[in-house]
Amino acid sequence: MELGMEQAWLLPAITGGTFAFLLLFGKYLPRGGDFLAVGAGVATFVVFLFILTDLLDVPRESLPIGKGWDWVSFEGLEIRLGFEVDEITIVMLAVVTFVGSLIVLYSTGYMRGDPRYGWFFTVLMLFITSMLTLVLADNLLLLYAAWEGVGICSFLLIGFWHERRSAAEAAKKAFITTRIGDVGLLIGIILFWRATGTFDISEIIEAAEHGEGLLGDGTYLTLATLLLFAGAAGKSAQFPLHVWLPDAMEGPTPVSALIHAATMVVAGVYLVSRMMPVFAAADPIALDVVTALGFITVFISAAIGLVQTDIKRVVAYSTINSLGLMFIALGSLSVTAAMLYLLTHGFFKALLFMASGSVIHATEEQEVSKLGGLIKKMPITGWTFAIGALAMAGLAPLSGYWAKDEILVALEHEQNIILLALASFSVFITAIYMGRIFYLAFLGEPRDHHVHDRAHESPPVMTMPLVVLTALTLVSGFIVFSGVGEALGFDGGFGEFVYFEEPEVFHFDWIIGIGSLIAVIAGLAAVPYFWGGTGERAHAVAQQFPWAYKLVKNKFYMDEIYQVFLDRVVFVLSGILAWFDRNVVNDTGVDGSAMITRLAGYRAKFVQTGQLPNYAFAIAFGVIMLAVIAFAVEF
Amino acid sequence: MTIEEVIFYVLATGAGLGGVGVVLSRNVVYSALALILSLMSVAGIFILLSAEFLALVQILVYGGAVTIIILFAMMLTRVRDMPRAMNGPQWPLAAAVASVFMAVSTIAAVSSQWPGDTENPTVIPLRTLGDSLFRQWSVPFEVASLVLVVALIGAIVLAGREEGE
Amino acid sequence: MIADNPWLDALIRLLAAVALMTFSSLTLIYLERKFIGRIQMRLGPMRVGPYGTLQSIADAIKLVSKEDLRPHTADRWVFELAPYVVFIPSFLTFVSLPFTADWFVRNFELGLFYILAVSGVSVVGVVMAGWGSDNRYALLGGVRAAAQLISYEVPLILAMLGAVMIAESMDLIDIVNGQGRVPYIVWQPLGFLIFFIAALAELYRNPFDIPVAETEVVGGPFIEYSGIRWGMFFLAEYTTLLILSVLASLVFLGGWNWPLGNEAGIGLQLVWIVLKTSFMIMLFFWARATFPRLRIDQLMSFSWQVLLPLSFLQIVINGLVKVYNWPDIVLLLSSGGATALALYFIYASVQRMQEPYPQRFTTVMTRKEPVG
Amino acid sequence: MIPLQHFLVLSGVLFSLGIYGVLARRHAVLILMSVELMLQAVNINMIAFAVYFDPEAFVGLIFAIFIITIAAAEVGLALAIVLRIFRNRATANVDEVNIMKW
Repeated sequence: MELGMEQAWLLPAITGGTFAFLLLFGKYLPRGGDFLAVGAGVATFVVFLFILTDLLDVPRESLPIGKGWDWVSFEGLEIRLGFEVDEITIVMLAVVTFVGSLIVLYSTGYMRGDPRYGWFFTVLMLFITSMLTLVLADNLLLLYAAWEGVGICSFLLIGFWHERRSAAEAAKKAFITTRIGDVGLLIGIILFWRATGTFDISEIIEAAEHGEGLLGDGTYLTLATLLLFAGAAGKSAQFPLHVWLPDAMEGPTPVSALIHAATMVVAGVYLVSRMMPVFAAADPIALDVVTALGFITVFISAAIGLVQTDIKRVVAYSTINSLGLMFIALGSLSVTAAMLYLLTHGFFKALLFMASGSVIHATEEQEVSKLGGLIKKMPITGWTFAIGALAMAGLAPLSGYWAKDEILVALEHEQNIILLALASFSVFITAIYMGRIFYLAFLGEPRDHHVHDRAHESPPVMTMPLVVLTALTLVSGFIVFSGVGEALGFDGGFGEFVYFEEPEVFHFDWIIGIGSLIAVIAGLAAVPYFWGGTGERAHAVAQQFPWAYKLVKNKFYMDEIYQVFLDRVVFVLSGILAWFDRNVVNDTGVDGSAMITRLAGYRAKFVQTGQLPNYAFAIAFGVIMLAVIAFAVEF
Repeated sequence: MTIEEVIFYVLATGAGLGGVGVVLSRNVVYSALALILSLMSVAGIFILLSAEFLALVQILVYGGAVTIIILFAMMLTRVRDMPRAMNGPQWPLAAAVASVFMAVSTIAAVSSQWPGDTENPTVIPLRTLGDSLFRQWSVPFEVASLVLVVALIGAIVLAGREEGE
Repeated sequence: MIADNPWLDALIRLLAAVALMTFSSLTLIYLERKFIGRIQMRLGPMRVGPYGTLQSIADAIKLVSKEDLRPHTADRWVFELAPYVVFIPSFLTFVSLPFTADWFVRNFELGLFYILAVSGVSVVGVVMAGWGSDNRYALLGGVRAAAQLISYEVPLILAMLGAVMIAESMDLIDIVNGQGRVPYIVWQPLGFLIFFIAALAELYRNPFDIPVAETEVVGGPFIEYSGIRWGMFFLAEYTTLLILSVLASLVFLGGWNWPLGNEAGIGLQLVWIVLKTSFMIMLFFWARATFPRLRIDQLMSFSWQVLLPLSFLQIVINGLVKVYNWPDIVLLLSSGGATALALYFIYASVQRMQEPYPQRFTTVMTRKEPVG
Repeated sequence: MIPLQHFLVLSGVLFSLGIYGVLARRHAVLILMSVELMLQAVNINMIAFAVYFDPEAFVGLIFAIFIITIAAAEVGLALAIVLRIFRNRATANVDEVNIMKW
């Protein structure tokens, strides 16, 4: 059998099988069967490579290629279950299989000694299975199922240390918050199904482009599209549903790296990219909403990131920041920029998380106020973190620079100078807080000698993935150049590989490129100025604008607003519903019908004499009456 | 009246009288003996229907085994000591129902238009019957044997004495 | 065809059968007494006729002339019908029993099955006799007899079935013709052994005379009978003995054939059948004179736990041989091996019987309990 | 030969007697015996129809064999139940065993 795109179903099958095996027999295996999980990860990556080579041989017009089976088939409802591969899928697959494998490997070091070691890998396998299914699904229903699958895995893994109350709370928060978006997604899917009678993505896109049936109605289409986006926003932590992601850092760091940086949170980006033709066909307001929410998210997260002191949380806010950027790109119809950022972000953000995980693993401390000067103790971790942070900040020629550049160019194409300026400013802030966190954690004087003495370099199984990801962070941005792409076997640069409507040949825009580079360097330069020494200049700024500092420090009071909303609105409404349920549905409806049944039984029980002859007589009488009736009818 | 008809009427009388004895006799053991009479007469009826094999099975199973077990059960349940009232209070109803059924079935049997020759039965050779039983009906046959085994084990478990009895 | 008229023909055959039955029973009674007497170093009957040959006739006359007593609490109909219910099936089995290739009343395709089925009905008569007599010993004997007969009928039939499988027929003449040179006892020694044991039990002969044991139930179901009714039971018993012996010689010993040629004339056929039947009868007499009586639980467990599995084994082996066309020697080896096994079982259980009571009985008897 | 109707009428008579016995009798063993009567009636019908109308497949004949088999199993099991009931409640009269009553 030629291993190629038609065998894409193998990917979830491998990990799914491993999951089932680990679930059933994991506890009988040595080391909880982690070697199986690593093997499955590597196997998926190998299969991915085959699929990639196959894809390169196929002309773009014949994509996507896949395979489907009948899932549900009866009169009026035919659902096909299928997997298919196209360019966007390939980018996602690259991130999921490659970063996934590395993180599974990294976890064998990070999670060592945990009492639920084997269970961790079991759920990890389930997650990768769901994620691969999500990415490969050719219809919205399967996608939705996988979407919920990654959601439940996220819940399980955030709450992995559920003995800790905060972890359990965070898991619940993540699950419920994303569910709010998911409900929107489900309604959106149902709306599309109602309009087209199919769940198939390509058919829906075609119907939307040609305005067939109900989709010809602009309002209907826009509403459905926005509901889809609600799901994407929930999963990808866009304002106002971003509140769960920082709390999700309660999970083990590999989980944060895999799920809450590289893969699951970009599912929203993937979904919007996938459905881009639909967004384009809908009212422009849909894209405007995407852009606007992207900007709000970027600024809120950047501002909060400036004042956070937990190393993982800062990285988490930077993730929200990056996701906002991707949605800004999508709002400008630039799938290329979004997917390029997604790819490079997958590498450097996983790198950042794993590096901070390495720090936490070594020091058992997350607060930067107790860290500092770690670079001498943990050189590999330190340098890889530095490169990741610089890539995140967007320093040329690291991968983040090129990706961010693509987004800015896309905004420029939109001819929106204000947005361009805002985006450039966000680049500046990003550079500041990324620089700050690296500066506070790794440079300067150790603040807590106790922690400092404990610090040591992590084992090779953890640093090796860091080095690999660092290398990719350094070079992966270059695939925007046509030459690099062709050297790798692609038709050209990234823009000629993944695009919406028209292939984009990369050309460097000097004004934007130099401008953003200046913003980055300025931001980085500001870091030692404000936080050098004991950081008194930063304090001074904070005291100068106390209200602003308080607002940012408290994350714009989002959680509190939600709490008030819950208390004042949701609980009151549910109280009313509960009263209705208890008194009307239960007491009258359920208990009432039971009462009627009981009364009827009480009255009817006298028929039961317990006398066998009576029962026999009833049977015989009935049968003979039937015989008599049949006889009478016959003659 | 042919010789077969004479034999039929004799056997039918035996079967009928036996049946009447089973249901009307005031002595339980007479009932059982009447049952044997009826069963043996029915075996004769089977022979008239040229089903000799079934007739012999009937004699072997019922004459040799079933009725003996019934007699056994009577002796073990001390049938002689039981109250004289053999019939329950609903016997008039039972009689009515039985008569209605008898009338219906008789009228139906006599007045129906049967879809074939009702005068001449075909003799089915024993070898054909055996072939059919062990080829075409082999699975039901095995199932029946399984049922028999399970029923007998169940009977042993039920009737066997428990500890302390 | 003996006579041209079929009815007359049938009548003559039936009468011949009745005559044979009566005569053979009387002879057998005399022979048994003589035989057992010899085994026990006695002379046996000597007074009536030369060497006591007329003893049976004298006994028959005595029985007929005796008063026909009936206990007044006995159930009249059941009591009086019981001898017939025992006697008639024995008589009916004669109908399909061939003595030579030509001498029989009626030969059926299902002859063997017919004999086994009909002879089973006589149990009812025994139970009727036991119950109708309104006597505790009689009832106990009747129940014992019923249990014993039902239990041993199964291995009896299964042992016959082994031979039927080899002959591929239930027609007794076919079965005899099937053993032209080699009688089935060579291929089915186990079947023969099981048949013999089960037949002993069917006949209430030692070691299976539990239902009629004088020392336990004082004659069992027949305790209250006298005169001609008792004679009918007696007649039926010896008829059954004859039938089972003939059956054994037909099914296992080659009937009227002999190893050096199966085209014997009627005279030679008669000689052979009489010789073989006499041999079987002698075996039954011998068993009666030799074995001690078993306990009822030993009797039941021997049937269900030893004979039944062995006969099933026999049938399975026969089926395998038939279906896969294995050589006949397999039959001999397997059946012979199983026979040896069965004989060892019997030997071992006899040995065990001679041991003192098992521990569980003695502990119950010697258990010390604090008094008061 | 004998017409089919003869057998059918005989079967009907036996079945009616069985019905009467099942409904009227009190003792469980007697009820069982009546059930046997009904089974005999069914068997007569089965065989009669098989030999008159269905000589190629003779399903009725096969069924009669199975009915006899199952009837034997039924008798064994039912009598065991009767014995158990008698041992527990000292009666085998079905109208005295009414513990299933409300």
